[in-house]
Amino acid sequence: MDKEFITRGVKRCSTRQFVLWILPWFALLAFGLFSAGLCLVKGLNQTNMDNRFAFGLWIFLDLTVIALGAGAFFTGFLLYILKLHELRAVINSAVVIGLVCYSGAVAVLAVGVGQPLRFWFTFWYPNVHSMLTEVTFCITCYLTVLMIEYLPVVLKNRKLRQVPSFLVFEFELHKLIYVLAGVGTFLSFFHQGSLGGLYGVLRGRPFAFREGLAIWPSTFFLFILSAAAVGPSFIVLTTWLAEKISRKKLVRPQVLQLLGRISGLLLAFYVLAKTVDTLVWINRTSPDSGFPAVQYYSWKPFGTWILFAEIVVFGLIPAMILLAPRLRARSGWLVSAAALACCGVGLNRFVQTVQTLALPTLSFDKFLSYYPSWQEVGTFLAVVAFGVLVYSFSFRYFQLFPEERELQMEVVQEQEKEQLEMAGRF
Amino acid sequence: MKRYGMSIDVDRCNGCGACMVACAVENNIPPAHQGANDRKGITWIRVYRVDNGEDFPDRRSAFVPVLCQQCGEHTPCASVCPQQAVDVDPATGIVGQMPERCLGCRYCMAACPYHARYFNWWDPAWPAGMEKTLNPDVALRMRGVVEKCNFCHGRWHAAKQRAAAAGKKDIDPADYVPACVDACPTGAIRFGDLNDSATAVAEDARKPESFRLLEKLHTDPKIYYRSKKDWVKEIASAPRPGARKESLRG
Amino acid sequence: MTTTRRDLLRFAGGAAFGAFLTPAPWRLITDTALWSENWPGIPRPARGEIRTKFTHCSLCPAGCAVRARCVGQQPVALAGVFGGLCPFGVTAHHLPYHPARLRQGPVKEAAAAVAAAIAKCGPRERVAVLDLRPGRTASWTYRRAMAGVRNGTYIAPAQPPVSVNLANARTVLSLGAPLLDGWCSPANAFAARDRFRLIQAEPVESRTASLADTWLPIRTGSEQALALSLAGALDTRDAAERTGLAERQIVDLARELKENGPALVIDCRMSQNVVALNVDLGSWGRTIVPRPEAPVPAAWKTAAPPAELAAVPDGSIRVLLIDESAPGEYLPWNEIQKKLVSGNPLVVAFACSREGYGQHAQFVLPAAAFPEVTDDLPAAVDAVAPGFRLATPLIPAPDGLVNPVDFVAGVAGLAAPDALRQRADAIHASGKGKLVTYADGKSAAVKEVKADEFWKALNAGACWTGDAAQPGRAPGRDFSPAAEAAVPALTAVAAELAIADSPLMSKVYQESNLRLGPDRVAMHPRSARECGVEDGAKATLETSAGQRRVEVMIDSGICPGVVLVAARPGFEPGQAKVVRI
Amino acid sequence: MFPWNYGFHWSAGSFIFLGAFYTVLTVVATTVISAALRSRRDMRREQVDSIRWHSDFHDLPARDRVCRHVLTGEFQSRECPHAFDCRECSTHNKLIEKCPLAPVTDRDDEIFGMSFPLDRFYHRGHTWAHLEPDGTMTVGLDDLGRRLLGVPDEIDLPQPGDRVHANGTAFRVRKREARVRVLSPVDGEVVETGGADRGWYLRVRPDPLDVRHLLRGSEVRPWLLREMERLQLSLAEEGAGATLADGGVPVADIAASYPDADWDAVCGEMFLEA
Repeated sequence: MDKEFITRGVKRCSTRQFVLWILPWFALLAFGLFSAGLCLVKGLNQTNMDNRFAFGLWIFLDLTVIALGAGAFFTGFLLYILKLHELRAVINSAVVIGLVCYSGAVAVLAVGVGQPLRFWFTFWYPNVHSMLTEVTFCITCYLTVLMIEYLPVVLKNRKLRQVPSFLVFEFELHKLIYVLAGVGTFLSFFHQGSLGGLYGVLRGRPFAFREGLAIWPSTFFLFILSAAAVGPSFIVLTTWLAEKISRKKLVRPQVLQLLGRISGLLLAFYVLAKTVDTLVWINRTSPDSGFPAVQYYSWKPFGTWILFAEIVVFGLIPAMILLAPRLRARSGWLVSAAALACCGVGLNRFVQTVQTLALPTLSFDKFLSYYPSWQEVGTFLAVVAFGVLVYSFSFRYFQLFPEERELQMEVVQEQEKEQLEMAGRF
Repeated sequence: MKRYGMSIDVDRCNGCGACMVACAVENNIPPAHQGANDRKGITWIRVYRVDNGEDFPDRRSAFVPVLCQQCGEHTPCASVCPQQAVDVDPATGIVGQMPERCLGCRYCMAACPYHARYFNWWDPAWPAGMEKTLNPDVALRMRGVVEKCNFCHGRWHAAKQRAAAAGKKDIDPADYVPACVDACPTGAIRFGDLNDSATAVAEDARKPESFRLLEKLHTDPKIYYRSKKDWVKEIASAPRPGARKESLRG
Repeated sequence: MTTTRRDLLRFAGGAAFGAFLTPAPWRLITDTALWSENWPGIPRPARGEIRTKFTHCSLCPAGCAVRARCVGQQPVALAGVFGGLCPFGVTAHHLPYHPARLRQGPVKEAAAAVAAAIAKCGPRERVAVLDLRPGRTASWTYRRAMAGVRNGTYIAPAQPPVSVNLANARTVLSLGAPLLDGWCSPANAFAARDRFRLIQAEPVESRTASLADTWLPIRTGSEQALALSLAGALDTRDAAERTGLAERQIVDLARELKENGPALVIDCRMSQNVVALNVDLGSWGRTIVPRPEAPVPAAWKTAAPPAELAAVPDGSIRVLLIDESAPGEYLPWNEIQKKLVSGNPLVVAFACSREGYGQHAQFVLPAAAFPEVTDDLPAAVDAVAPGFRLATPLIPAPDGLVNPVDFVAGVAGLAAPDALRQRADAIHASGKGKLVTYADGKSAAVKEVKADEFWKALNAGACWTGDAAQPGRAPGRDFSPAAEAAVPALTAVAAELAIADSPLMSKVYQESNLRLGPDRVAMHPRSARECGVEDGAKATLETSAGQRRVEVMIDSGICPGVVLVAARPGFEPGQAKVVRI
Repeated sequence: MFPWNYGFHWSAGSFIFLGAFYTVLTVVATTVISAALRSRRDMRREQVDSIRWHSDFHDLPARDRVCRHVLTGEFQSRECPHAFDCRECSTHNKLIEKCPLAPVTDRDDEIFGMSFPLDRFYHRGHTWAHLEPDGTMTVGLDDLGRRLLGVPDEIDLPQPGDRVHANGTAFRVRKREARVRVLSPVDGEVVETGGADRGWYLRVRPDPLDVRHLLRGSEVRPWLLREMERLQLSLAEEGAGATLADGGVPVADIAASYPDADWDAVCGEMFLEA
């Protein structure tokens, strides 16, 4: 029934099947919106955050999804600025992912502040020395950019492009897309960085505090690096998932491998930088502020294992896998390595947000624990559901993978060949 | 240029809590919502109970009032606030909080190593009739904003006006004292201008047994604690797991 | 030229654009920021003329002088006149607004019932008044009233027969008395604190213990034993046995008290043994003196003598009127109950809330809460000289309240018009002592002021202090042996809670754990382990006062075998049981 | 944010920070606005058709964008940079000058049993243009196109007097679920409309008369060969199984013989519409 909306020549499941797929996600979204509504109407007392655990699940979520969404800016950068044309195959899906992650993050931030109605104060009375100001500015600007970048994808929809003005606008906008890609890169770059700075500047939290260049602590750069490294991995992951769920070939394996390679390379750099940073921190920064670094890891359950896991298990190992052409070539290895990398960035953001706040600063503090309330989890799930829905709709009605039809053809051709060979044999 | 500060004699504090309630009375802090606990309440000044980690009968406790330490040097909270809701008044050295400007992002709370900042998790509410006892000199805060000790800014302002009325440009030191200092029955808390070396506070600050919390963070707090007991002095330094049992009360 | 719609649109657009170049819209937006302060439902503090009023805090017998900052008539902040106040005093002006505050009561019915009950009082049945804070003028009125009633009895908790003079003490041994935490007026205690060495003998590390120079952790209920052994009336080994101290410690303590005099030994009620011990230490007249009292009109001498509850025969009280409006030492209800007649006795309580004896009374009549009350304060336990201090109302009492004094006087048909004034006149007539006015801090000899001024001054915030009486002959040193009580496995010790305190006390009970909250108990890790509970565990607590759910807190400053219970006044230490839920 | 806000103070930080912010805003705004203006201009200039074709062309798989000279074997592989408009293609002109079209060997109109008369110019969108004696040009579907659509269920022809553009939409056809626009081989003004029965659909007065971008003569066979491959490929893809594998003659109405094929996709493929 919605056939005329679906790109000509690509295969999509029946409407009924699609409805069955999105229904549970809609249910989840509804539940999430309800719990978010509670937090907005009744206030943040609905959460399990408190004066000592001022940040919780949500900030962790924000930092993580934004790191994962970095694929959008970085792929755009590689494609439009560095002209890696193979990546045309995934850029649309990257944009959608970026859009999903950033809009989700913004939505959660809006729920997470005590006075959402005052969001604009940050623009009105910006404290230019605060990392959060930088974050707010970048996130809003970049979200706008992403929406504009998403526009062509939407307008290219088979039905919409029948409208001449849409068609023309899409055509013209697409010509200028590289400008937006450039701006997006700039913004996202700073955004990722300032998210890292967010914790790096906390002089009062020696566990997070780092020295760095000028006004930017080392975490600023580490976050950029890790985000750039994980973004492509996440695209590999999502694309693979999309292929598995839709049971179709969507991009050439070479493209995914290229992404994997880039990811691996950056990840290796990141691991190196992170190691150096950690050493400096253990031996200089932390002792200087009177906190022997050992003690951070003597509060159960956050032992040194967490450091090891962060750097080696989720850093070095995936990097190695992604850098090894032979392993990379096997989709199993590629995908699991990408998954590892994504978990790694998640763990890093978790350590930055949760462990920092859990650790005591005063000698008579307790080591704090925190479990999110169901309202918090609900809001979290709302973002996930929102993401899945946006991606599903985009996948169904827009051309996320321009090479899809071509690949279909190739598959058929293969079969043809085989048949001909068979015919020849007899 | 004044640098208001405080000196607290830990050996004299008996942990009665008069300072905490007096602060609440002065600054129109509402009573706890029934859902509030020691991590969701609002206590601009909070008395912690610390101990020497020994077991009965050798266990000894001390009470440590912790309020905003009024950091002077790269004040952790002021630099992080995204919308200039926190500022350090150069004339007094007091770290001010503007709740009407606050977005409620709680970044400053994460930044504060002394946990001296408190968030309004609930709408402020008083039992029927009790709102009559609110202090007219202090504006109320609404749900969703952060607040903290500002050395009873209302009192400072009133004192300033009195001084102006009397034609003096400077506040009479006796005329401006925060509520907690007023209330303390043991006289453990002293308040005054640290820049004026003659004041009792400056004197206390110079005493050998006086110390500040987490001095090595280089935040230059203006609250000077002092005690003759060595194990009490240890509270100034970073936590050492196992060295002292967690203070489960207070 | 003709203007088309297009021109108009152009003009509007241009105007809009131009407006953005003026500061006006920006200012407007900035202001909305300020408007967003006024969240709906947030009360506005009332404005008005700021005045200072003086009175005395009537929450406890210490009766500290209070300076009240008022907006118009309404007090908005309380502060001490001589030094600080306790947290309860600081927030006393909230009491009228306590959610549990009693505002209405069946006054007429109660009066009728009492009259009826008195009428059908049997020959051996009594009409009694229980006065929690004896020594007030109101107490005198009760006694006079009871004198006028057949079998009228005036019951009051035992008063410390002496008062202490901290100023003279150089060594103070406190047997579990919260010396620095509300036992006497904080101003006095801390003024004298630096001059004496404080030794606190107590099973839990109380506030006083933590501030004491020495804390002797002794077993529960062994205070008397320690006192006796210090007086030599009990074998040291035996005492060491009971207190859990080393013999050496007791011996040293005894020596210190002798050598580093003047010494002062106190316990909560200045029991007979403690007084005797002090006499023994030669402190009579130096650190302890007979309890002074302000003069009373000669006409009052006919009043009924105060009786202790124990002295009243069991099952003899038909009508019991309890004045709880001036809280003091609460007598355990089960003790009181014994004294009531078996066939429906009549109990009337005058209180600000139902939480106290009101739970057991047929009638609870609303009495005035602190800043509304008109009353005087008895001499505090640390008052060396007689004094007269009024608690004058800062705000008018709401309608529907009863003044227990008037009620009792009415019942007894005693005309007691303005007893306070009469007493003030009597004091003035005595011509002794001086009048200290708080507003200016001046003191004037009573002789110099006229009776009216005297009275006016007392109401406007002043106190009369008489001359310290000569100690006179010391009481004989006769010791009552300490009861050898079997120490239960787990003893409940009370951390006192007020019957009703300001909602803001949540700062110390709930929003921090500075004081033990109503639903909390604290115990030593070991005893916790024995009860199978850990920190923060929910458990049920069983004591003489009944069973309730509590949260357990671990505190290694508490004697093993003791559970510290936040309990309302009148809670007797004793056997306890903590069971994990 | 602005000097007139309370709490604003000039500092290097605010200069840099706000400077960067405003720059970003300006750039983004400018981009969007200029895109809007340019599309407005395009609309004014009635370039919708050509833009539609360009965007279609842009979305064609690489295989389908090959230069005509690859068909004739002059190039190994070359992607057409001009969206099949050889009139603007310098390479094409040079090549034509260097080696004009090989003369047609057999004068047979039959290719794979389909009639492709050599007196016509063929467009890669399966239309032909035939120069009539009166100087007008008739435009019709070539034989393969005809067989693909068979007897169209619906035709939407332009009115006489309308202009058609080379590579622009000549007319729209519906066959079964397939809705396709048929590309016009020439620029010009429609003077008369025909129909399937009359063999041609439009009579156009060409201006300018330029057919350099159309296939002719010996180019037709290799092109058609390729088209047959594409056809069978897409038929195969649409689940019609192995078809025409032997290069057999397509039936008169292919659509009818593959009832369960996604005809929309096939036509889209063959008529070069995304």
